[in-house]
Amino acid sequence: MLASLGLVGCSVGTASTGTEPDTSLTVGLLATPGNLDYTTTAGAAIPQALLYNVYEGLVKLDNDGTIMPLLAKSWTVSGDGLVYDFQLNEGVTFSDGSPFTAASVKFSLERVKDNWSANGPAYLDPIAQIEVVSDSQVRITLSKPSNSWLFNMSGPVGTMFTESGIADLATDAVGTGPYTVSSFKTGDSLVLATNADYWGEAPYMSDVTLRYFTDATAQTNALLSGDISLISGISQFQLVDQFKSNADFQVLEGASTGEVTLSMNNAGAAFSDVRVRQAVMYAIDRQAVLDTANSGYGLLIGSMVPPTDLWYDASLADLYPYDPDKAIELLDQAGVSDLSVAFKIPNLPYAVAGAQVVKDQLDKVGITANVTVLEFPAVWLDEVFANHDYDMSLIMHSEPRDATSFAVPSYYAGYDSPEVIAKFAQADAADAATHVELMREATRTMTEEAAANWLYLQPAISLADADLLGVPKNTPSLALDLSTIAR
Amino acid sequence: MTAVDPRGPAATGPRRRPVTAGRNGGATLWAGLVLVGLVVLAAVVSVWWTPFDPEGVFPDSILQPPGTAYLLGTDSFGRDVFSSILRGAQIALLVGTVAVGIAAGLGVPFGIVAGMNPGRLDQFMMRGNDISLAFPALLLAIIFGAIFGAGTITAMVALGIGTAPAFALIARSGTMQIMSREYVLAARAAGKSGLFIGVRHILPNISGMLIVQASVSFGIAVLAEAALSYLGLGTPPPTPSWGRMLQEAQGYLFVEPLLILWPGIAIAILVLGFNLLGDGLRDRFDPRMQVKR
Amino acid sequence: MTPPTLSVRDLRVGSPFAELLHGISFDVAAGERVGLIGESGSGKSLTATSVMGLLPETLTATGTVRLNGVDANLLTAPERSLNQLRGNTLAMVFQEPMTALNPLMRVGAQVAEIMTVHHTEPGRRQAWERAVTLLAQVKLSNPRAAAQAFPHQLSGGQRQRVMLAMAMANNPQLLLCDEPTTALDVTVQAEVLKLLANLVADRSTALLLITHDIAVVAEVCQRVLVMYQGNIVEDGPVARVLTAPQHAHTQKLIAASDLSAVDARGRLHTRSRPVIVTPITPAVDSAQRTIEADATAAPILPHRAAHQHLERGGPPVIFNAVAGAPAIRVRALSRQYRRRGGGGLFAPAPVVHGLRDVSFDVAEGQRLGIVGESGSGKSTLMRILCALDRPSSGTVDVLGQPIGTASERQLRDFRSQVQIVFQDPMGSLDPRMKVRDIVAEPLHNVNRAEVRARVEAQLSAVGLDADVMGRHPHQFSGGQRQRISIARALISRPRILVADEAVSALDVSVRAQVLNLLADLVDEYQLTLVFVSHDLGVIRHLCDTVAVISDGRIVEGGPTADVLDHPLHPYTRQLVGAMPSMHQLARRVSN
Amino acid sequence: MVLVVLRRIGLFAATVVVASIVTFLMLSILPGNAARIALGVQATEADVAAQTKAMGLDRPAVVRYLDWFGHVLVGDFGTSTVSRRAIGPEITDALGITVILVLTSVVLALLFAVPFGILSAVRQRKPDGAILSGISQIGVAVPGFLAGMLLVTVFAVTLRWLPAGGWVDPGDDLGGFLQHLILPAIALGSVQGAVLSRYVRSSVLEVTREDFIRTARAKGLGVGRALFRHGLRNAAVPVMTVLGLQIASLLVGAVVIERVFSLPGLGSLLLDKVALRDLPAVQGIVLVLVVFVLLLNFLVDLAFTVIDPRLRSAS
Repeated sequence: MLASLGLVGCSVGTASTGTEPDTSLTVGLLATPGNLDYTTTAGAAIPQALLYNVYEGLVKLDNDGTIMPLLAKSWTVSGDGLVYDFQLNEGVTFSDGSPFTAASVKFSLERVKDNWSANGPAYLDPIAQIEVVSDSQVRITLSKPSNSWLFNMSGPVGTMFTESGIADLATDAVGTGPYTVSSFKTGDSLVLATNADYWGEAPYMSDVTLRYFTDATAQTNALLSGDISLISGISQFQLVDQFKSNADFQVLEGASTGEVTLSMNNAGAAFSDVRVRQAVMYAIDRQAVLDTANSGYGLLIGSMVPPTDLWYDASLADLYPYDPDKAIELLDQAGVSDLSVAFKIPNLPYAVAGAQVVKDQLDKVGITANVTVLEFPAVWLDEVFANHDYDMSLIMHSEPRDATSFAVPSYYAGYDSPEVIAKFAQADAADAATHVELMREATRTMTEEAAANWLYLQPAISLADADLLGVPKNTPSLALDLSTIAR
Repeated sequence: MTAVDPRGPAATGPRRRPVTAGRNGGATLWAGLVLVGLVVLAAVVSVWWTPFDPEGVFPDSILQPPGTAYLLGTDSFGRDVFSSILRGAQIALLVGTVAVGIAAGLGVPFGIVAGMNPGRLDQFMMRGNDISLAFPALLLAIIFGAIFGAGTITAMVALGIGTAPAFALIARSGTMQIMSREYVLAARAAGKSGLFIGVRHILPNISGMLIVQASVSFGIAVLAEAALSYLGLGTPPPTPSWGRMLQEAQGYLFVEPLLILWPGIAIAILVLGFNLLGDGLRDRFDPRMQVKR
Repeated sequence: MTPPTLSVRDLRVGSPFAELLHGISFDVAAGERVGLIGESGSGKSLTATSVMGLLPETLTATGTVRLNGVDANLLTAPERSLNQLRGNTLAMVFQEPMTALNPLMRVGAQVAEIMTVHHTEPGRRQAWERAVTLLAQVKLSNPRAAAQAFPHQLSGGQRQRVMLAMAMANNPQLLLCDEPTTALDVTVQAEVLKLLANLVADRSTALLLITHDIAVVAEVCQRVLVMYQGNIVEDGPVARVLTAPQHAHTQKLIAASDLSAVDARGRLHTRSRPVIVTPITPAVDSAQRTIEADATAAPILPHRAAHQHLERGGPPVIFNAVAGAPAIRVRALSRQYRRRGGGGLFAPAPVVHGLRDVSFDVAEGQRLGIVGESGSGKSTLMRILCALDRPSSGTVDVLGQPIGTASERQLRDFRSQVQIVFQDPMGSLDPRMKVRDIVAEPLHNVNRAEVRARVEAQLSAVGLDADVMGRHPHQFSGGQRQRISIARALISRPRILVADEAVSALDVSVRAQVLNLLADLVDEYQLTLVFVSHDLGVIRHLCDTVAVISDGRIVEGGPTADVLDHPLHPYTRQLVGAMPSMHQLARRVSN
Repeated sequence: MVLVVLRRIGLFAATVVVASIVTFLMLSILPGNAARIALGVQATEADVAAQTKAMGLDRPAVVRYLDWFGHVLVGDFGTSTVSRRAIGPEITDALGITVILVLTSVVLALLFAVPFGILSAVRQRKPDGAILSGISQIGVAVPGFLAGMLLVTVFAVTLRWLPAGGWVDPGDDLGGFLQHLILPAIALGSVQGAVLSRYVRSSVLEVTREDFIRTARAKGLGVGRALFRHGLRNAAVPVMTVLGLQIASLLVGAVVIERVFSLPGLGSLLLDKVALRDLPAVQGIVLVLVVFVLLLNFLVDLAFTVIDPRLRSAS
């Protein structure tokens, strides 16, 4: 055994020995994709690996959240905001060799309504008509103006497919992106290789292995031992500090779109009274939650809007200062005593940790939270999300710009405010400035009415070898854009 | 899960008994009793008293090092580790007791009935036992966790059912031995019912090996609970469980390495205690080790 | 004078808690055959294992053990030199042939090993060949096949022959045998002893033969040492010791061994004071009284069986046919077992240890002895009579009730009428129960106070004080336990008592006491007795009628004296021949 | 003889069928809707219903069982509802990893346990024997994943000698395969070794008290030689029982080590598939595990008949 240790001892890790630039990269990720088809499979794992890397849309979000051209070279919008004319890049081919043309756009987008069942096919509802003007020009007409539509086009639903490449989406991804999938082992790894015929600039990293971990400690151990070079989106922040003091590594703190939310069933008996919900707002010391459950990492936001959105309102974080006495007072006003609530949380580390703090603090204002840990996603989705059989939960909402969907009355939060719904609808159709204004107003109302207690914004922290450049810091979209990374 | 033989060392049959140093297992037995007693004491004391509340959250005292204020330091929630260890003894003993109780409660009657009815019934029952042996405790825990939700009760039940076949095997082989004893024939000749013979003659006479098996299974159950906690199938917070403390401490290995040590030591003490107890009892119950007079 | 082969001086063996051998000294001359006799716990096996240097680690020995031609004291000699002696100069045969051989190794290899270890044969091949020769010398019928066999394929007697072949392989100066035939059937025992005697005589090997059985010593040895509580109490020529024992213990031992010698009251000689059998207190419940009243009203006429030789293949014969209503009536009884696994390699496959077409009667008040060897079917018969096993075919009526097919519910009354006493005093009492509960077991629906009274009365009837009721079996000696067994069997006032080798496991002195007790109680209770044994002496003493059973059939039967004095069947003759009486022994050795 | 073999195979088959029914029934009451998990939080009830139908989950249980088991019998485990790939290869890949890991760890455990156990038995009454058995006692009492975590911390993170986890196929890169195998195999093997050494010790002690060892001593064999020539084969019988059971329970039991080292083994696959309610896959995995254990028991029995001639003549 000792002999074999000596034998293998020196060849581990990614340290390059020759003068050749090392263009292979191993990334450690947590959520493993079940398959390669995000048109029918939910979850962020597949878009994280494939979007912008294997699949591309007409537009993309850059790391700061700005909509940028991708397969569309440029576009114009009519004055009424209804007609979008896209000028497409030419000479683009899919990895199976078929050309990308305006017809591909029409095919891909029209496919969404009937064939997509996951990742928000409804986002494309505003589309009224798609016209192929020429091979490189496409005109999309909306039924009503929508500010969110183009943003959504930067996500999975905007993906361009070729008719010859959709036979087996679950196992065979055919896109126009800089990489192709060279191997995929469920639960273990997904290997990307550069697409030799890529229409754009070839990425620096020629071979990228995405390795999937189930355990955050195993993930950081792999980075420490040199098995991997990059962790995108660490989930347990107590693991971060050791890297800060280590010169071999860099720690990148960025913004995410993950609002960790203490949700209350607005439609249920316990929390139908706004004063009770507000009591919960005052009862929770969000800084303490952040400090204990999240090792102090994260940002107190107080609403469902991250700072990367233009309508972010920093003052909402202070709307409900920690004030247990006020909470007790509100409960008295509402005539509630001995409140006992079913606190059903998913079995995810941040939720389990956060719930303990929440429970402890609710205790202090006389609310008994009976914590049940539900298996996520299977049981939590059924019980809390679909059947609304809960009083309180704790979950991170990671989709970008998800405040709108939170306000839908049939959503699991049961928050029903006609005023907010109306404002969101108006905002989507309004001009840019009014859009921002209305969005800000609506989301402020949500916080005022305590639709939920948005505890904090999960930070997007990436850990990487010190020599790695261009690591995306923020996660404005679901995608992990590998094209900028170099060494 | 440390895949300890689900049947424990007693499984290899009543004739296969290890001998430990010390006459009649005296020293071993006492060492085991002392270690287990220590844990029981911790569990009992913690019912009324712990230095601090082991279930609260104390943002002001996060990750304190061991010292005079906090004997073993505090964890990431500011909880006193010593208090958690004390209270955790309750869960450890509870899991062990209930798991072993279920295993013995199911397995022993099953094994005795099979052993008392050689032939078709025995064959049939043993085949059933083979099938349940093929569903190890951890597999059951995973499936039960999915069906009933993870938690202490699920874990205990899964461990109990998973260990029951081992008890059945031991009880059966013991019963078959006792059934050939003449006092069982005498009881039958005296017109005693099967139930009477099972309860009054067989059970007391196989209790030695069952107790040995129980003490070994107890240790295994404690280890298994720790493993399940690691997989997120164990006792949910805030109830302190050693297994979960271990799992939580993992993230702080480089920040506060001692955190992983304390629950590790606690588990080792309890498991070691029960294993020693099992060895000691085995030697005591081994008729061939008894001094003939 | 040549020095003795073995010389033991002041040998003391002790555990950390007590001294077990108190400084014994003796010699064994070259070629001499010495018997070492004593009851269990007297220290005879310790003596042998001390000589071999194979004492358990917890025991320590002091004194000197010298072997002719070896300089060192064996007790202090280094392990290495002992290893060279053991199996070469010094060999030993153990009691239990079933476990003394390695079950996973071929017999031939195990015999050959002793020669390769001591390099007495140049190579493996030669050692194997010689092993085959040795197996032939110990009279195994097909030595080459036997060498290829695994131990479990041999019978007990065959295995003991293998052990002898192994022990004699290197022509040792001294052979130690620890109860070499105790585990064997009587007929086999005689053959093995004869073989042993011949082997040591041929090689002029000195023999130290340990046994509890005087007959064995008389058969083989020239000199006998008698041990008692860790001391040698008597040492002399066999003839002298048998005919004129000097030490009180030896006298008692020999007296008790002789089942043909009885005192004026027809009782066997025992070592301790005679047991006073207290009269039975009148039974309490009325049902019991009726039975007794009946019994006294109609005194049972002693039924005398005809002396029959039941030939195989002849017409079905009913042994001991009784006119009217016998206590037990068995007709065409057969019992087969489906036994997994094959039989021995040479023995006629003992696949079916059953009964074949057995028919007999037992009259009320009769004392029937059933004699046979292990596997003859006698235990099966006994179990069927007690409804602990069911016949494959045929009928069994006990006290007028057919029990072959009866349900447990129907047997309820039967259970109190027929009781059983087993062989093993250790195994027949539940170690976890108190004596009170053990004895009370056959009582049903009786209140606590009465149970107590009846248990107390029954215990005193078997000669035990009432204060034993709260104790557990392990606190009693073998003889006392057998008394407890008898008390349990009699507490329900049965009319039939079945005893299975009830005294075989007891030391001779205790055996006599228990036999006396049994005889007294059978009289007292007017019991019908079925006594199963391999020991003709016991049968002769206790039973008026005997049936000899072999291979599942009754081959001969009749009045005990007739059958044993004038055996008709060859098997019976063999049995009788293998079991000489004390008088015959004494006569034989003095010649 | 043929009949006996046929009977045993028949019995084995019947056991497998019963086990498959148990598996199916147990998993059919799993809460959570596979269709909803596949579609996620944005799906409508109509989507979920359509998906349920598409997955065939709306059929009666008996039909689903027969359909499933019928296909399993011809080697078709069906298609995963999640990965949409054939389940068979997924299981074989994962099983291969677990089996390699378990067998390696068992070999390591034996390499440690046999000499260690024998030594501590032979030197039972000496201080070094007590120390040896004390070490194995403590080894048994340490949770396996703790051992794994500490190994990673020392050898991967601190010393950087070996990778902290992951798996490389031996066909792809033998050196890498071995590197990735060492730590998990040691982590799994160390605890097993401690357990096994206690069994070895106790069964060696047991054997030393057998009469035939005394016979061997009486032949002039020294303690060591008697034990070696006559004791070990006999002592191997109970140890083999334990070994068989250990391997059986390790197939799932290795999941903890698989998690610590991020190995895509069978236990890990099971946990993932259970989380995703990929029922066909879960059923397949559980069935494979159960059959594997049954098969293992069968093989252990067979091994006994090879070792022990007494059992050979029984058939």
